[in-house]
Amino acid sequence: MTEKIKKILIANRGEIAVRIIRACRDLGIESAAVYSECDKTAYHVRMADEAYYIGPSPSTESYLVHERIIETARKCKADAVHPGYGFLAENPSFAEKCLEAGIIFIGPKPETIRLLGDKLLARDTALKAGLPVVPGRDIGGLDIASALAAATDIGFPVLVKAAGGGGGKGMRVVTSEDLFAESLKSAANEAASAFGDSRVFLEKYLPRPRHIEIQILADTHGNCIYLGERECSIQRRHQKVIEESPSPVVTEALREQMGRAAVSIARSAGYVGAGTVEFLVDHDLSFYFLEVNTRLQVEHPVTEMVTGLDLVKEQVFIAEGAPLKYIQEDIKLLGHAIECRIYAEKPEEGFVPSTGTLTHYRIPAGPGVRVDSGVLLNSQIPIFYDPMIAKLIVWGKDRRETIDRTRRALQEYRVGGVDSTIGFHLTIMDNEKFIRGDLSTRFLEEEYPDNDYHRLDGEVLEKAAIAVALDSFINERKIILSQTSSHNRPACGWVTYHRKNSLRQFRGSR
Amino acid sequence: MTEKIKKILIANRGEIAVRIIRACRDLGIESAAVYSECDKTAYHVRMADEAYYIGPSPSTESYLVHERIIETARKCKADAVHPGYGFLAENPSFAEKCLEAGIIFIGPKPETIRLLGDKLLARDTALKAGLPVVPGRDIGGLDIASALAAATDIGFPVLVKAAGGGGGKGMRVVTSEDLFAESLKSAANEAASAFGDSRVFLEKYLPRPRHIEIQILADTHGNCIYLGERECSIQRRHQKVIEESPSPVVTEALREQMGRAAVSIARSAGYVGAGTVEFLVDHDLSFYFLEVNTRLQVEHPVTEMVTGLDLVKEQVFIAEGAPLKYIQEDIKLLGHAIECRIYAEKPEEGFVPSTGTLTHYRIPAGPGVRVDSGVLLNSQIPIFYDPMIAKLIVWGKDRRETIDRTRRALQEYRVGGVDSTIGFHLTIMDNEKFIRGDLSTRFLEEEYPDNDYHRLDGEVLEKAAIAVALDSFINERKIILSQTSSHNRPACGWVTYHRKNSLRQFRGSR
Amino acid sequence: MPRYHVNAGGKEFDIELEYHPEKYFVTVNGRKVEVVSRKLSETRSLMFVDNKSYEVDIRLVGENGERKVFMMGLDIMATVENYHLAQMRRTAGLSAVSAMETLFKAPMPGMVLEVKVAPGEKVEKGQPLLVIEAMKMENIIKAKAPARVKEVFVKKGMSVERGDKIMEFE
Amino acid sequence: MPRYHVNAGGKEFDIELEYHPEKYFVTVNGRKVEVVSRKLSETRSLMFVDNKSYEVDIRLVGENGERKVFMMGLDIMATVENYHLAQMRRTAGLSAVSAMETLFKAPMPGMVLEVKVAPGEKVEKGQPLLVIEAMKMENIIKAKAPARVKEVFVKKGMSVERGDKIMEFE
Repeated sequence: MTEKIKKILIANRGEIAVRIIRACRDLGIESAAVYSECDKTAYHVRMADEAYYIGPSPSTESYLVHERIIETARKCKADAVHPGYGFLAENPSFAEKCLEAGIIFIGPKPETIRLLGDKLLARDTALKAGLPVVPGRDIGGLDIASALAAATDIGFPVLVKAAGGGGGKGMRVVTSEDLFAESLKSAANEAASAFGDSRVFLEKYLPRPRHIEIQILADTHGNCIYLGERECSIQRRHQKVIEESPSPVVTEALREQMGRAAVSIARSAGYVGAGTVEFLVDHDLSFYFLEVNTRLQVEHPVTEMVTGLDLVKEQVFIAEGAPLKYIQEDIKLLGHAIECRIYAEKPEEGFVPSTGTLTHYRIPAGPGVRVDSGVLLNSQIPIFYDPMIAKLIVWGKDRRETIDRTRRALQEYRVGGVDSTIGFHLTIMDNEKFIRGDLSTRFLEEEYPDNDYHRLDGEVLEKAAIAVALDSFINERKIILSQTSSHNRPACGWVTYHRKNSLRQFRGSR
Repeated sequence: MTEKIKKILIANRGEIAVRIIRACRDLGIESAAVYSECDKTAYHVRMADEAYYIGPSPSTESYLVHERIIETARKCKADAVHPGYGFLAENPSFAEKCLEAGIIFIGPKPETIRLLGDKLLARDTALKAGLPVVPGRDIGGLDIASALAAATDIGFPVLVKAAGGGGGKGMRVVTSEDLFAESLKSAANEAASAFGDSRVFLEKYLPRPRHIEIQILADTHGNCIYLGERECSIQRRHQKVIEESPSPVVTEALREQMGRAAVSIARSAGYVGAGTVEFLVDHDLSFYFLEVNTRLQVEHPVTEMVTGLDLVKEQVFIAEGAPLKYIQEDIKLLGHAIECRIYAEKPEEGFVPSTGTLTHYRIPAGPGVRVDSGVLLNSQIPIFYDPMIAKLIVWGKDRRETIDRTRRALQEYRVGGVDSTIGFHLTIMDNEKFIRGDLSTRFLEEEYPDNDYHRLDGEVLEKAAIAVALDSFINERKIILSQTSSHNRPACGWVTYHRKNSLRQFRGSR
Repeated sequence: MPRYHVNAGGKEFDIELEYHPEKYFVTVNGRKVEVVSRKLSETRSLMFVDNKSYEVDIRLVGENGERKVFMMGLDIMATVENYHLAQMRRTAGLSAVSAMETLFKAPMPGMVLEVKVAPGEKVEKGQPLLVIEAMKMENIIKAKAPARVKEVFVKKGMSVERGDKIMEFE
Repeated sequence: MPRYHVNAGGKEFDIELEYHPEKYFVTVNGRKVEVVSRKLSETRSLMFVDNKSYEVDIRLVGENGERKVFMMGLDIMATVENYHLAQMRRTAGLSAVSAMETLFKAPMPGMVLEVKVAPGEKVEKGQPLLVIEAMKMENIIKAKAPARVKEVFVKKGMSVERGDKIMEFE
């Protein structure tokens, strides 16, 4: 039944491509990368065993072109395609085309992707599987008056959401009746342009929910287990920036409840592979189904750190048709893990992206520190893709030790040439509410309403000021510097040292 | 009883100084580094909160000068000194001087260091504590004929060992009677010059033992626990190069037996702090006491990876007078860890050291990989100290996964400007006997009698040959290169991309 | 002795340097400290202030002499001027910072999706000025301070590179 | 078309290059492959051989044109010559490698503790030549091949830097 995969083509770039290549290495599987024009010497291209050019820099002309990728997989005789996350990871027709070409698509079946990718169908599936969902209404086919009636029925504030996709696009919080019609229209327009699907639906707006999700693994033999939860409440623009496992509020009992709910919807949907069932958790710890991500998540490493599993390897075993090696009772969460997504962005200006060349790059290391980088020294952060630099994942015995180690690792991180979110993460690691674990998806907007993340104390500013004054002085007097720099050069060779010493002795003896 | 330490002076350099600084950071304790002439911009100096110059490059004029270090500790108001390993770590009179100056020495009491530092007294202590020791004889005061009689009594081959210190110095394997007198003399001479102590003793020579050691923690309240074992059989010149935990041969029962033996000698010696009890283990799994290292070991991270503890933090808690937070039953070994010591050495030439500037340096990362580095890009490897570049520590669910990940990490490692032992470690990770766990302290000399570590296959050599030919061609035709390099520069900006595209469209429309 | 007026992260410092071989005595807002600085690379140095160790990266950004200092994981913007010139400028009632920010440049490369203000218009701090699409995201660029728009150099659909002129304030 | 004789890690390769924009066709010992090479830095490049990806670091070591290639975690020593010159040299019965190794230089800096051979002496492969102390360790330097010592440039107690002349063979 199981057939060993010998070569995997990775239909992605950046850190997730590197991550998958590492798993291939560990498994003795050959890896083939694909790359666009501006990724010619990118990290994933250097890391892979083989690499193939697939087109110009914009992803619509390279990483998103189904045919180029399948053609390349055929050409290099790959047995399987791993889509990573983003790009083609949740595209059912790409998955279909892989299967038609006789190539394993590492992910769920196309029909599962299609079913769960439609937020309305996913909501129905959840309801049928007995999961609690946020009160809401499908307003497809309703005129504006009936839709408004439905919204009033749910009660304002109400959330307008796109049926065709996520990531905050086509989503509007409507606080009152008079704004409803306009919000509905603009959400539908945005949804149409983002997903080619203008359908929207209504959901009750929870004011301060936590985002907590369950990682699952399901094999082709009907086995399905959950690997604990991840709390991903720290978000900006509906995108996660800090994730952790376990959640500070999830008890053993709640974990089992949510875990069983996740397994139940996975079974209903005929799920195969690694997947994530996302929930909103209210302040009373009641939880509501949100959606299913039918792929590896960005934040999968925090689960790896506390379970000891390698999720990419597990994906490959499942794709090979092997039964899961673990039953639910084998899964124990040990310690605590936090992930900080390091982006090339300016947090103080509302996280606008920053592009350029990494003229300085040094990753932190030491106890508990894992870095999944998508870049190297001198790498470009191109404008065409997600501006993520790396993921910093830190493990500790408990949440407190993990936060302390994360702070230390962030202080060791060096990024030069582009702006980064390192200082932002440092601010969060010192935030009292964060340290207490008092989180919600509105954490950032509540705590930092003006994007005022840069809380510099006078001590640091004084040192910066001294450094700048010195730098000016040295630049004004380059000649003095070139004289002193010879003093500063350490004498690290024997002969130099002995010569200096004999000179000293000689002088001394006069 | 317990008093919080606020500042620690680290009387060391390189990776262990960086390691200790990281623990200080995590604990919120200030760290003060010391540095010699050639370490003016070294990694540990950059990492520490404060740094103090203590003298010229040779360690006898800087890192080994008791007075300079204690004076510096006083000047910067450090509460405690951490000696790391090497240098002053096992020097009882330095420990005494710290205590006299009112500074906490992070390590055992001076009398414990003195007792266990003398191999003969340590052997007696072990015997009294009921530990099995290798059959042997103290030959102090004996004439040569009586010493020979003692050797014959033990049976050749016999091992001559220095009483005053370790590290392979003053040690001789004597295979037959007629070589005995000369070996005895040369061992005593070497011991005298290395340790200022010419005393030697005899031990039965075990032909193929394993080196397995037990990590212990003992507090000031009489609590003492063991943290499992480390196997360190892969040695060159009696120096460990690869260590792992757990040992492939140690069963739960043997671990408990050896662990109890280690705790028993620690109690007899009034041990306080982190320490290691070393054993030789014979092919029938009988074990013999070897010595006690009264300090943090180089290889302590493998224990940290499988227990989840931070040993440096535990040392600090013990030094503060706190009772251990764990009892023996709390200690569980999870998964497997391997450490590779990356040295600036040429393995093929008998591990001769290599010095110079690290013109290229990139550490591996990703799942399971921890790097404790003593250097950075552009760091010097000075002649004056141990040529260690870094320790690569890798964790996996089991030994097989750990070896696979170690191989992957070694392949990612980039060291330029000096020679390194990366290729050597890769060779070992592919060695069938190593993979089977069939180890002994003679592993390297048996498997690679001519230091023939560099087993290059034709595939790799062919690629190297192509690269060299290309490089020659390009260098001969610099002009051609400078033309093509503009082709190679990726177009990663919007405007560039749009211009190129409009050009393309323009051309296309003609 | 050289004396500088430094603005770091919005805070003002009066800094006087006294140069000795291998070290400086630095008086910061009246307090004296001992400083050693060792060059690590073109932009980086290892600085000791009273033996406290700091790895500092300083880069010139833009054309107005503004510096970006990266230290302790933080980006800090700074300007530096000769102290006496700064005093004169102050007496004349001019601000170094405002002089610098009349010309607004693209903070990132991308495509202009929308221009939300016109020449002559008064804008408040935080008011959206334009929308740039970059990295698949719409980025709303907001005013950093109240000002009046003098000129707008871009329009909808234009591609801009980082540093391209966007608009001028007065 | 340029043709080279390369010795890499002791193995001989006959390599012919055919240059095209952005790529090469390379014939190695009679087998043709497609190669793309992209410069990463002064010494490093990213090389694709039939789309297989290799990060390669090449440095000149010593004065005899010997190269150290670092790839896939391994150090590989290599020499390269014009193919036709190499052929001529071979016909004349000369070895590139032996010509290179008559002058023996210090493999590391340190202090000479002992010189174990004298001029005129014949040495076997593996025979100890001298002992150098470096990094607190005694390092015994052994002969790489049988030879006769022509001259010794160092004596006991001398400090040497890496690359200093130690002895000459014939």
